[in-house]
Amino acid sequence: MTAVVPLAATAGLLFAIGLYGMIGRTGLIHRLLGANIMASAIFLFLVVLSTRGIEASADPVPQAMVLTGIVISVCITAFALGLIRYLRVMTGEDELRRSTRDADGQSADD
Amino acid sequence: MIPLSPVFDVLLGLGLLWLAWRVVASRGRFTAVVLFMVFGLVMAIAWARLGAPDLALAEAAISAGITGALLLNACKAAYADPGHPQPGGPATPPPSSARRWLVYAICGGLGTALAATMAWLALGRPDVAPELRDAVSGHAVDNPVTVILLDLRGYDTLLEMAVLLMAFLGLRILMGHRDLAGLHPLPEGVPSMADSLVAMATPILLITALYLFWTGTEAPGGAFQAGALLGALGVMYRLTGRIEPLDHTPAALRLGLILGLGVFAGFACLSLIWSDWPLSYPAMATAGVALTIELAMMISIAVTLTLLFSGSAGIRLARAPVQGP
Amino acid sequence: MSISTVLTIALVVAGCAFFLAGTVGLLRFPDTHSRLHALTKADNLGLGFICAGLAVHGGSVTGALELAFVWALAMMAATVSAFLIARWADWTSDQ
Amino acid sequence: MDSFLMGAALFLLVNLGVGLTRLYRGPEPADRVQALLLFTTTTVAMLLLLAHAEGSPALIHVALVFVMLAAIASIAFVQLPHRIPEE
Amino acid sequence: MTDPPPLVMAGHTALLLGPLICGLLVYLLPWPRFRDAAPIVLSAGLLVVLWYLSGEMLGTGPVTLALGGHFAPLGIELHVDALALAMLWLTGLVGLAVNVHITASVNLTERFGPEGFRILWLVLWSALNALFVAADLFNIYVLLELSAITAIALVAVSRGPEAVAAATRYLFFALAGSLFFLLGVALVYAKTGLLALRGLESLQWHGPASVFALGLMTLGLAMKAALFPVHAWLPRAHAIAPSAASALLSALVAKAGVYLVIRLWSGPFDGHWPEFLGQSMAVLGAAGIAYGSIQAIRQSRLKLVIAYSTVAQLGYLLLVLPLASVLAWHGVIYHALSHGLAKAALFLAAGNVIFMVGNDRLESLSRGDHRLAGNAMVMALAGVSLAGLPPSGGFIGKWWLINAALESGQWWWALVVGGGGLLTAAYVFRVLRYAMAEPHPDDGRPDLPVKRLPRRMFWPPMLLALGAIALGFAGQWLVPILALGRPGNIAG
Repeated sequence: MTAVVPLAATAGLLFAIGLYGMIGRTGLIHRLLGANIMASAIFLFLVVLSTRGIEASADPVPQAMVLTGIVISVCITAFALGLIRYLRVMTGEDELRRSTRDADGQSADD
Repeated sequence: MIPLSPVFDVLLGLGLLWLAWRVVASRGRFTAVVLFMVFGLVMAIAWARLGAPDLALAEAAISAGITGALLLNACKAAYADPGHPQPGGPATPPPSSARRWLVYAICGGLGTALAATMAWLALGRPDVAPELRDAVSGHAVDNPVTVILLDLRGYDTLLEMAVLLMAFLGLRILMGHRDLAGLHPLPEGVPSMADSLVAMATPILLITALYLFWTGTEAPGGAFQAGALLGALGVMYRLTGRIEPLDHTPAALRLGLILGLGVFAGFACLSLIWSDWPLSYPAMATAGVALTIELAMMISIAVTLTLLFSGSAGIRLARAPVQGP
Repeated sequence: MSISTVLTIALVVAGCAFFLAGTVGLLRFPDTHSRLHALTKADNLGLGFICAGLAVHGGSVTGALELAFVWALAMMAATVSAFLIARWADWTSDQ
Repeated sequence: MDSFLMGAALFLLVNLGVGLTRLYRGPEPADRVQALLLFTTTTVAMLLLLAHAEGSPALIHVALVFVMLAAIASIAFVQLPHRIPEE
Repeated sequence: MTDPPPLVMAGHTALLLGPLICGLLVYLLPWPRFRDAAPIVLSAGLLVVLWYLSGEMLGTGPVTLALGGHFAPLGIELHVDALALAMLWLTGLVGLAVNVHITASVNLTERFGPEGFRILWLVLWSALNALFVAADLFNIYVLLELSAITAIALVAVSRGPEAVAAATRYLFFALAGSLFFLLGVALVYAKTGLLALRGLESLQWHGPASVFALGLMTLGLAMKAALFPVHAWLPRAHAIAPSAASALLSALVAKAGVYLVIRLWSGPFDGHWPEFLGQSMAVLGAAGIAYGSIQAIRQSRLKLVIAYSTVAQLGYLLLVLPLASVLAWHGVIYHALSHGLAKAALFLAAGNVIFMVGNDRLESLSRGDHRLAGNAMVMALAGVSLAGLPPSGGFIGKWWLINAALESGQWWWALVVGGGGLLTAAYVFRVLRYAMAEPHPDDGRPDLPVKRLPRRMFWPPMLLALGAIALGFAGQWLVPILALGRPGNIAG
């Protein structure tokens, strides 16, 4: 199949773009979207690996891995959005402070 | 004449890259989210081009049905929730230019290295192991991806069901924060037109989901795609107010949440009776057992995804659907 | 070249033309409302023509029914979406 | 014939790429969502074309799923508050 | 390959799925008594199972199991050797202690707290057991995600903005970590078409791709384990989590990441990395020891001291990479075990302090109240093992590491171990000084009454701390077990 080289290279660059979103931005939604793009990049690479020309059937293992990965990433995304939302309600901020002072909160077993 | 498909693939790749760049570089949250939804669409085309219809189905159901709605909902929450700002000075200062350049350098270097490595590795990818081919082609279940998911790598799938459940329980723990009780995204003023669309879509979605579930053993489809589609139906119901949030989880929902994981884990233990290994299928009834597990997983996936979107401890059907203006 | 081939090509080309029109409308029309107007008509007509062309190409009745189903659903979804978005946009411009 | 269908899909892809500028430029949130709707329809058409060009009927189901779930985005969108601060 | 006896298989199934199924039952049937008793019964049962499996393994050597009967390259394999067995024991012991401790400690007024805590922890337990025996790269990825999401949720059991912020920070680190790991896995699969560690070990595929993949996976695991340069999330998350959860996170979850680094470097990737990479990993470990210890000395809150101590103590484990000898291998297993026991004891004891006094500021320790004395004893015992003073498990571990460093002529690592021990002693004795100090006579603070500590909260950390000490006496007796299944690069 012809799609192999361009899409594999795309996957590599996509990962870097997602990484930029994750470490270069401060807004948590942007960072989360960056992580999702990184995940998509890996999935794209895995699916490129599974292709085997027209006549032979594809390698099912990467496809199964990607299916598992998609479900896991939607779970993490949902959980992360919940955390981001509660963080916003509690602190009024959409980003994590880069402060170095000690965490002053109490743990739950007080 | 230049053959068309390489051109298509190159354009597809460039489109993906441009979209991804706009997603991470856009200023506004809402723009980023909408662009990310388009990214999901184009990703589905990529799966279709790469001969992975199973994944295209899952991507369609999850990105259009679940992730998109979740992200839009997060935007809404960000605009609607008042937030109680904490004293303690401004948030993070803008990053210094040295730090910015460092980030560019890391991403650029890694991207170049990865793109080269991946293209090189993809060209020389090894053949599928012959024993794997035999195991898949001689299996009672016809769809190779389903064989991997349910039998050969069934343990991963079991754990993935656990991840689903844990995502919900994690949210549930957050909801337990008493001081924030009642923080549910409530739909407001849903027009009757949307409601009638949902009413019409319900039977179609149900039939499609069951069809995907049923053909999953021999053709693309299966518990994940069907469950995600049903979860998307739940999202629609929640959006139009046909489902109301509850602040506790009724027993039936608890059962629905753990059904897939419970049946899978129970099967793993039971299989020690007829075999030396956990998670091995009885020789006579492989297809039947696989279908039972898939059914349980489909129900759990649908229930969990709906609850994850709803962001509440429980849900119930509204007595009278909301009729807006 | 058989008649069905010619028909398919004609229909698919027509469909593509409508999509092109939709995109041009999206880019060139001045305000949200006229864009909405242009869009919902153009792209669903385009999808309809492509479905018709593919139905001729496939040549099977079930395949054609499936395509018709896709088209009908798309029409429904587009109608409702356009209505909702127009109302939402109205609200914004009223304020 | 297959390459003709492929060509049509390619045309739609280019079309989509051009339309992206509207999505990026906005200015109204409604414009962005409209563009999203147009892209959904375009994607559906491309999937149908690819299904016939590559002889993979399962892709028609993918198109069907997209069509069925297209309304979710707009229903979720119209529940956003009417003032979006950052745009 | 000979099949193991059915009972061994059943035992491993119980380890992998028992906690998970118990968690599901607790979720389905949330009666308080069942909720409290079931995990304790389960952990006692699993310790019996572990005893049996250890005995079997002494006879048969390391075991390779295949889930569903599909050996590599078809399916998912599990591999149990001495290192895995040690970690399983650690998980079982810490698990038992935590299960007893939480019957009294997790806040009962929360609506979902007690129940949710148990389910999350039980599933986390299953995931950890599975991680320690995992021998398949993608399986490890799924388990990493499962353990991360449960661990983050456990941090979020605590209330307040700081807890949510700590959990969010943890989430983003864990997310990045698992993505890097998965990327490495994808590269390995692209190069070899294999996911099973056993298959990779027997394959010759040295080259830049394998080093690249190893680097990405190590980076990912380092983020999960909070190894030195990417440790930023750990202190806050571990300090803010409920103390029972902190015990689990520090003693087990963070360690699982380092465990996997060692597994990969010494197993399938042995011989792929040039010598200097091993040295530089150990340099990072040493930097972690220095940084974590110095930060621990500077903190004013007990749980932060213990959390920074985790950053430091994990660094020792990386020393096995350049040393690569039998003695170092044993030392690392020993260090992992005794650190796990001592750290869990310390966190549970810190939880007891919070329970009794209401906060964990170091000054609060010097109340001069006899009710704090028993708890101070626990901290002293655990601290002795942590600092590597004889006679304790920590001492043996560090002693073997120093000897291994001297034997191989890399004396600088012996200096690192010794210096790290001194720094540890510094922060341990700083804490103990507060605990032993007489309260200042004209200390203006109104002394709130110190709550009485239930026995269910006192004995678990006490026994863990005693266990960490007792390990010091069991060294010679455990050596035959430690010798089972050393990786290839550790010469016999």
